[in-house]
Amino acid sequence: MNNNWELIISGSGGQGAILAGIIFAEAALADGYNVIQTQSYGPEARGGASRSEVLISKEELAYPKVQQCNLMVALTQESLDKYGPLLADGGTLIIDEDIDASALNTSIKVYKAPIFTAAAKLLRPMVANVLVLGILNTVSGIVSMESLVNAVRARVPAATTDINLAALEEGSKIGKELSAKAFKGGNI
Amino acid sequence: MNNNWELIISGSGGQGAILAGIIFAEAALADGYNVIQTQSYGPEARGGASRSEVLISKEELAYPKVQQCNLMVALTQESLDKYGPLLADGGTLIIDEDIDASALNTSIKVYKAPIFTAAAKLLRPMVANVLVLGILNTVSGIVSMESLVNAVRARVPAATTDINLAALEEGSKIGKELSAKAFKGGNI
Amino acid sequence: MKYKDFLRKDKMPHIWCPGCGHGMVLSSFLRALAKREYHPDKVAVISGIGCSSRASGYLNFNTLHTTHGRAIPFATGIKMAKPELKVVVLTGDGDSAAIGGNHLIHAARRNIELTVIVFNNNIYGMTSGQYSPLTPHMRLATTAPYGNIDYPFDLVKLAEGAGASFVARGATAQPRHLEKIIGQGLDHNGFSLIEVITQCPTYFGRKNRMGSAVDMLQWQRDNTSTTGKEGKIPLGIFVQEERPEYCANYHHLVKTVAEGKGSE
Amino acid sequence: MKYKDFLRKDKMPHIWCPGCGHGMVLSSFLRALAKREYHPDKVAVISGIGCSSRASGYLNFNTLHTTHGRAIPFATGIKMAKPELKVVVLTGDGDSAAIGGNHLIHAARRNIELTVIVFNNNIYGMTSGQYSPLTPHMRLATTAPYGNIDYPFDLVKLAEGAGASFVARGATAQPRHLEKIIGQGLDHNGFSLIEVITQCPTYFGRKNRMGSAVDMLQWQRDNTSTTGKEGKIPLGIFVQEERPEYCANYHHLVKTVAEGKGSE
Amino acid sequence: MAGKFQVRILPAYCKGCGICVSVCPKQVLGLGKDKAQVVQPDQCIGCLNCEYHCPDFAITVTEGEKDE
Amino acid sequence: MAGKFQVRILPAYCKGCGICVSVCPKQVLGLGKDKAQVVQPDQCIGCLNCEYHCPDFAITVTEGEKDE
Amino acid sequence: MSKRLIQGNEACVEGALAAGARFFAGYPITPSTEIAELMAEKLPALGGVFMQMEDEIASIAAIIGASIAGTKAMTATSGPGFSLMQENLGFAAMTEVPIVVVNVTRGGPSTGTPTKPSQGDFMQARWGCHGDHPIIVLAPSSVQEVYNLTITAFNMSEKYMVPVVLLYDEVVGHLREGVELKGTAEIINRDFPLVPPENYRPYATGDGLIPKLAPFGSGYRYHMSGLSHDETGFPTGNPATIENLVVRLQDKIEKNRQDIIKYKAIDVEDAEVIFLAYGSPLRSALQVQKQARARGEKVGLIQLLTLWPFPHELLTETFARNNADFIIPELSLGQLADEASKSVPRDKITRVNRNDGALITPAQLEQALKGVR
Amino acid sequence: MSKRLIQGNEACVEGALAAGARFFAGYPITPSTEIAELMAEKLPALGGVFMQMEDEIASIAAIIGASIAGTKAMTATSGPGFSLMQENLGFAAMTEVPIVVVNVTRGGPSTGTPTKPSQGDFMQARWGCHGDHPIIVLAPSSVQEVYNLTITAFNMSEKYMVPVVLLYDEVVGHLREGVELKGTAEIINRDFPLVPPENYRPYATGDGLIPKLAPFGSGYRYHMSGLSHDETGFPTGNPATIENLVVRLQDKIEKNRQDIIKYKAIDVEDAEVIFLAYGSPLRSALQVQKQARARGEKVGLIQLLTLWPFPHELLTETFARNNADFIIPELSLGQLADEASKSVPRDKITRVNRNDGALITPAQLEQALKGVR
Ligand SMILES: Cc1ncc(C[n+]2csc(CCOP(=O)(O)OP(=O)(O)O)c2C)c(N)n1
Ligand SMILES: Cc1ncc(C[n+]2csc(CCOP(=O)(O)OP(=O)(O)O)c2C)c(N)n1
Ligand code: SF4
Ligand code: SF4
Ligand code: SF4
Ligand code: SF4
Ligand code: SF4
Ligand code: SF4
Ligand SMILES: [Mg+2]
Ligand SMILES: [Mg+2]
Repeated sequence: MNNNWELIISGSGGQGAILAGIIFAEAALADGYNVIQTQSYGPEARGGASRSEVLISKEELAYPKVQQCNLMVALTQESLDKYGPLLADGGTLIIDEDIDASALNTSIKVYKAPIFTAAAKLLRPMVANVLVLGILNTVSGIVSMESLVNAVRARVPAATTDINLAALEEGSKIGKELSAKAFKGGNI
Repeated sequence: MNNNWELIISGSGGQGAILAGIIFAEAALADGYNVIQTQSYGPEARGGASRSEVLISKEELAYPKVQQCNLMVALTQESLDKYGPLLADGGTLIIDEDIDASALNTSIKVYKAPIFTAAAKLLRPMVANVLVLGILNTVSGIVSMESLVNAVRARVPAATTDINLAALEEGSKIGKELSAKAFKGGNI
Repeated sequence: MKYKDFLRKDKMPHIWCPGCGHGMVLSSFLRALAKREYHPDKVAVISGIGCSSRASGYLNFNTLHTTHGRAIPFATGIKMAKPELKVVVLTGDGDSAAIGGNHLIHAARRNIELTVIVFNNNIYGMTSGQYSPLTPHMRLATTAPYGNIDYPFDLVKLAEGAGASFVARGATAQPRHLEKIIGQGLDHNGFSLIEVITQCPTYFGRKNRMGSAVDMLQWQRDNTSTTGKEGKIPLGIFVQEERPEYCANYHHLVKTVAEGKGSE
Repeated sequence: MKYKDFLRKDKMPHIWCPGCGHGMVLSSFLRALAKREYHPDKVAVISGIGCSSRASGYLNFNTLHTTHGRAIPFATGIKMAKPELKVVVLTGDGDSAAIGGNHLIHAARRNIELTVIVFNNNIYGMTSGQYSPLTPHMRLATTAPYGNIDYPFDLVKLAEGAGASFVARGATAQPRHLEKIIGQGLDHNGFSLIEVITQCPTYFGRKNRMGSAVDMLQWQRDNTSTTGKEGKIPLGIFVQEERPEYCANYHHLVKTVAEGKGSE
Repeated sequence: MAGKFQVRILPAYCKGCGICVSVCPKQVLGLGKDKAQVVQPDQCIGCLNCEYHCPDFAITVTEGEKDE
Repeated sequence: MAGKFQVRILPAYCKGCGICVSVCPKQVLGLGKDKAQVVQPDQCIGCLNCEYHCPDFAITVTEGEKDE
Repeated sequence: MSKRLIQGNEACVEGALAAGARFFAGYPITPSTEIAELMAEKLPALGGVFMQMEDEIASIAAIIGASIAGTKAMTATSGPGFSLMQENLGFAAMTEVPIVVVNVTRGGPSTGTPTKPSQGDFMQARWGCHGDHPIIVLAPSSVQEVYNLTITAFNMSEKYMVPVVLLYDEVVGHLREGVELKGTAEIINRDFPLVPPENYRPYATGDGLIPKLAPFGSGYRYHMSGLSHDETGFPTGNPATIENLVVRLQDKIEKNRQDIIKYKAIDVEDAEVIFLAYGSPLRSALQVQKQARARGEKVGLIQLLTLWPFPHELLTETFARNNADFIIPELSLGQLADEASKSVPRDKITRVNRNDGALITPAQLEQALKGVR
Repeated sequence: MSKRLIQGNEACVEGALAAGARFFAGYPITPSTEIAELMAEKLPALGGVFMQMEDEIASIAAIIGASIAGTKAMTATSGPGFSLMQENLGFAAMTEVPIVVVNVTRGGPSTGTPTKPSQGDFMQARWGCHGDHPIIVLAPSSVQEVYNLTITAFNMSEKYMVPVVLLYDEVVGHLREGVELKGTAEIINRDFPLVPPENYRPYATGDGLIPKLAPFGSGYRYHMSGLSHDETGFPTGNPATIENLVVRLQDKIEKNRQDIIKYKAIDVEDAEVIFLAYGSPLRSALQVQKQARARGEKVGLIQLLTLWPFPHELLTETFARNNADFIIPELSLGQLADEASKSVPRDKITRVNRNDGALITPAQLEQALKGVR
């Protein structure tokens, strides 16, 4: 993988995909990357699949939208079905274990994680978006944990900081396990 | 005098100079001339001197304003002072007998007529504007009396038709006398 | 025809959020209309811009979705050109009372026969929750993060002050009552304004911690009264006056002129 | 200072027609102002477009002659930016109630401290005599050659319906009464509207055969009443209510936020 | 045994707001996963509250047996 | 003999509308050619009607003799 | 047929009525007010509607409404009011509702000099409203042309289902000339749909570019919206549909330039100097051009009757052929000359501008002509 | 200094506050609304004023009023609202009151496609209001530029006493990038009169072209009017005075083109193909230009930061020197390309237009580049 990430985080309306994108972009910015974050507006913003795009690069960025997506998080089947085809060959995908990614090109590295079960364990299903950032960052290794923690602190409502940080940690743990499995060539 | 008349009729706000211009233009139109009538709009329209311009020609007319005024009626001293200088050498001026035209170029033919006295005699001073048309037409001989009568009929309020026609006739009479005097080289 | 037959089925389901009261206003309106004998070809529904103003698109009449705030003068043109049409304006509190306030009061003054139904959710829904001229004092909105210091119009009083000959207020929590007053507005030979209190759970409700749509309807029940109870928002018909209608006045003028009887 | 000292003498005489009531409104306003202790530097007079709106040019204050109908929002900006200024809006019936109607009702609703004096001559004077929203039914105007089929606003009721906290009506035929109510409007801590019945002999008077300015003033005396006589146009103060003023509300909000007490 | 009234909910229209459930005097309706459902069809008294309140035109209450 | 009140009319401002004449209770004022004039100065009672009604700021009524 | 002596604004009313206009809504403003006043006088007798609205925004909204209901409708205004109409002018362009908007121009900017002529709204007439939008702008210079072009404005508006702006300055609006009010003018009415209501898609233009919009109340029930819409008139988010719409709106005008662009070319073939003008400056140019020819000078004149779409092909060809100098007199800082500079090199254009409320005189143009020769 | 990740609209607010803006009046409209919302949140803490008005007409009126009272003031809107503001924008231009108007552009015409970007208001920003009027229009393409140019907008507005429009499309308004909010930016405040109140003539500009307008309430009592006025601010009918005013309003911008016109030229010297762009299409052009250079192709780029006054001298000179082909990508039917055609021959311009709500992609521009080479 080079130094240019083109990331799409997608999910359904209330799942916080957009916020997740912003947090990740902010962490990357703090780590000295150039970043651009965009999201889809439009009638579809009211319900339906929502999408956050993040470009991360050591180079100057110009065109602000994903051209060759090489990193994707999809929180629902619907959003994977819709945006999955944008993932380039050899890209990385992170999805919930319940989601079916069999339609995708086999060159894509798929990480299946118990995102919602783990979030539910934390008693706040709505932290799934931050939890998945933990996974994302561990498997991709793009940003420093410190920057990610700071970004979470800065962007989530004050009352939910602790629970979100817990989610981030849980996500990182899951991410490490997945990476380890992947390294061992196991079924991820 | 050629076939191109550039006429200015001026007076104070309520004297009907503009209507007089319209009537004269309409008569000329009926006689087959090309005509343009314009008037000055502007803050000065509320009180102060008002001005009606009429261009009359057998040729096509283009520029709609007086360029070389060769015919002028001024109903007040103020309007003469203001517009008199526009009268070209050799032009014709019709004014009330009380008005002082001594400042003008001597090449100008000045007809002084008892306009307001005559109008007052008709018991309607406001017909001075039509009365002066009678003078104007007799001394200039531009339009037919028939057309002028029709134009007066068409443009003055129905209730005032008779008195206006009387004024027109009175004006013509005065005009004839003046022409006669002028012909005889008398002091007009 | 049954009221649902007036819907453009191929456009359904509508875009409104779950629990949005706008659909309830629309359904009361259609029921009121269904009871009357208008041929759908003879009904024109005009709206401005806003969530509420999207209503026109779902109705199988002659429908016109105009610019923000301007539905009433568009409707005025249609009505004057074709007085035989029943012309209804569906509009929001922002559309009618903010940018469109002037047109509202002038139509009321003229007493032109338009039935204007204001979907009052106390907020600009379409643009995501800014306060409107009908947002109560000190309520929260995205442009009033510290509470709205404006005072709202009482739309009923405003319309009355402007000279409207029919003014009523209903609420989505009272669909039968609402249907009734809309019906009377439709029957009125003159300008009629029906303000409808409706809920925007997505913005007004969420910002002001009013709970779900169900809770917001309960709030309506607790805070409105059709019987004039002290301290409650009154619902009902507040003005209902017969006076010459504008198109009729114009028609009369045309006749007078034709007969040569006009003053000069 | 004497009231005439507020005039810009070098701009006098003013452009208004002989007998035009606008000068009478202006003179009553200046007398009311002279009785109070405003420093001319602290008075701003804003007007729109119209014969009446030319008034601002004759006054030796901070004066602003804006666009047609928009004096009130311009004045709102000035007032909010410099609340210490006494901001007065001089406007016509067309300027304030036709094109500017929306701004009028919204300023009333907000209760922002502006003194709005409407020179109501029932006509558009500046553009030579078209009917206005305050031209009575069936009166003549250049655009109503057969009589005006519109119904006029009752500006007092409209302002009241919009939530104005001070509403009054005077007439040029009653300059002392007029001065008094304008004065009370100036003293009012909130939005105040003073409608002044005034005469346009040149257009409204002539078109409607009302005679000279002197006759038109007599008409006013015959048809208005400061004591509420049946069948007469009532003059006086109709609303006078203390409620929090908008700038004050805003100032309070700023303080709250500064102290970190604002709701989130 | 079906009751006298037939309550139909169009799932394609229903957005699961729960309003119908809250206004039914007889607990005929319940909220399933994202959609309203008829849970006690027999209890319906045909008051039409649900249909009149539904913002989404999703409910039709008719008189008579299902089989008709 | 001048009266107690002094009525001054500024001809440059006066437009001759006649309003002052019509509101003066004492016939102090009259209309000349296009302008108002003080015709009976002694009669003035200083009621200020004329000044308050003049649309053109043309009248000033002051107390005291002319000569002061 | 005998000529009548009428004002420009009166000719506009006569033209509109001859074209079939039966609805006028407006708000008074100098120097257009006579149009409203005459409409108020004349429409009732014809069973038409005159309305004075609360402002210009309502005025244009009302005429769009009336046109949607099938009545030919017009409003008239001047600069400040024209500015206020822009949003709804765009709505008419987008929904393809034929209307005619008259702008009798006066000195700007802002309230400016209301009683004097100007041509400062030349660019605004094309570009005053947001978004790429189609529009036609016609510009008469004489009272007869006001009459004729008002009829043309309605015809083009109905033919192309587009708002048409009639732009003329205060002098043209207020001068009186003899006019022939021919009752014989060709009148075009918008097409009525041929398909039955069940199959009706209002914006389906088939091979053509022009929709057939049935009047409201005529049995065709459909939806109109200022949102980007598809052939059925309903809002769409589909990119291709949106692109097609925006492009078609442009094409229906651009592909009909031949028909829409009207001008008069006088003595242009061999001209070494060409006046390019419209409105009252055209009249001065006309006089000077005639006099110059009489003197034997190779001077020509192009009078624009259609301002927008702008006749670039004409200028380009003319320049390519003649390599002439252009003199462009304008009552503005040079908006027309700027536009012309897309087709004629800037250094071949002599600008004669005047912004003081007075007319450009023949003397000024003689001067300019001397400067060029 | 560390960068903050913020949206374009947020950067606009930050820039305005940094420039000293303490007054915002607006009316919500997509895609500009975040500006109002953030102003509502931030201004009270700074003692500034946020007002939501009844419409856009009132919004711009209120900010002009506030500016007359001496407070730097701004409003933000999008196409439909921008159309409604035109009349009062002209008033600010005429009375020379500094204000900043942000237009975050969306798909038109009319209500169009509110949530998607477009550049269809390019011409309107210059010519939307009636009468010849001065105006400056700036166009950022990145979040950092939004911040910087918002400050520049206020500075130019105060320096030249003119309304400044900040024009950027929805994508620029909503994307998030790292931005340096430098506290060090130079801030320009309008000049205060030097003469004592007795001698004050607000529009007497002496040798310069810019009036010194004292804030209302500061002890200088004077009159402002949208009517044509003289140096004292009072209405005039004097032709020479009117001419001088209109011409001075133009000159104060035209004679300062050097200072006002900002752009970036990248690799233009030897370029055989030059991209000319602003706003989001600029970003695609930037990527393609860089890639082309990397491939050794002689491709350059001109990014416009100032749209109006339009940099014709730059284009003319560049073209004269390079005889290059120009590729002009736009989210419109070609308004920029049309304007550029005054300085670059039409056949040397390749247009890349898109009106469907989507962005012009680098791939599209690569294609266009291939077409030219
Ligand atoms: C001229 C103009 N200004 C602003 C907008 C943006 N806008 C669209 S809808 C809306 C408010 C809608 O509020 P309301 O009428 O109450 O309808 P709701 O969405 O609440 O039903 C606004 C401000 C616009 N489309 N046009
Ligand atoms: C936008 C706009 N529309 C119309 C006008 C023309 N206009 C100027 S003043 C006026 C009416 C003035 O009437 P009113 O406010 O009653 O003042 P009056 O002259 O009667 O005192 C009109 C319509 C304008 N200047 N601007
Ligand atoms: S945002 Fe509010 S008003 Fe709009 S559809 Fe949703 S609930 Fe209804
Ligand atoms: S036209 Fe009427 S309102 Fe205007 S100055 Fe004359 S009398 Fe007064
Ligand atoms: S009220 Fe309607 S939309 Fe809501 S849950 Fe019941 S059926 Fe569904
Ligand atoms: S009709 Fe009444 S009882 Fe039956 S389901 Fe609906 S609300 Fe319940
Ligand atoms: S009231 Fe004033 S203007 Fe009128 S006549 Fe008397 S002094 Fe003159
Ligand atoms: S003050 Fe009274 S009495 Fe004296 S002149 Fe004036 S109106 Fe007459
Ligand atoms: Mg609302
Ligand atoms: Mg008036």
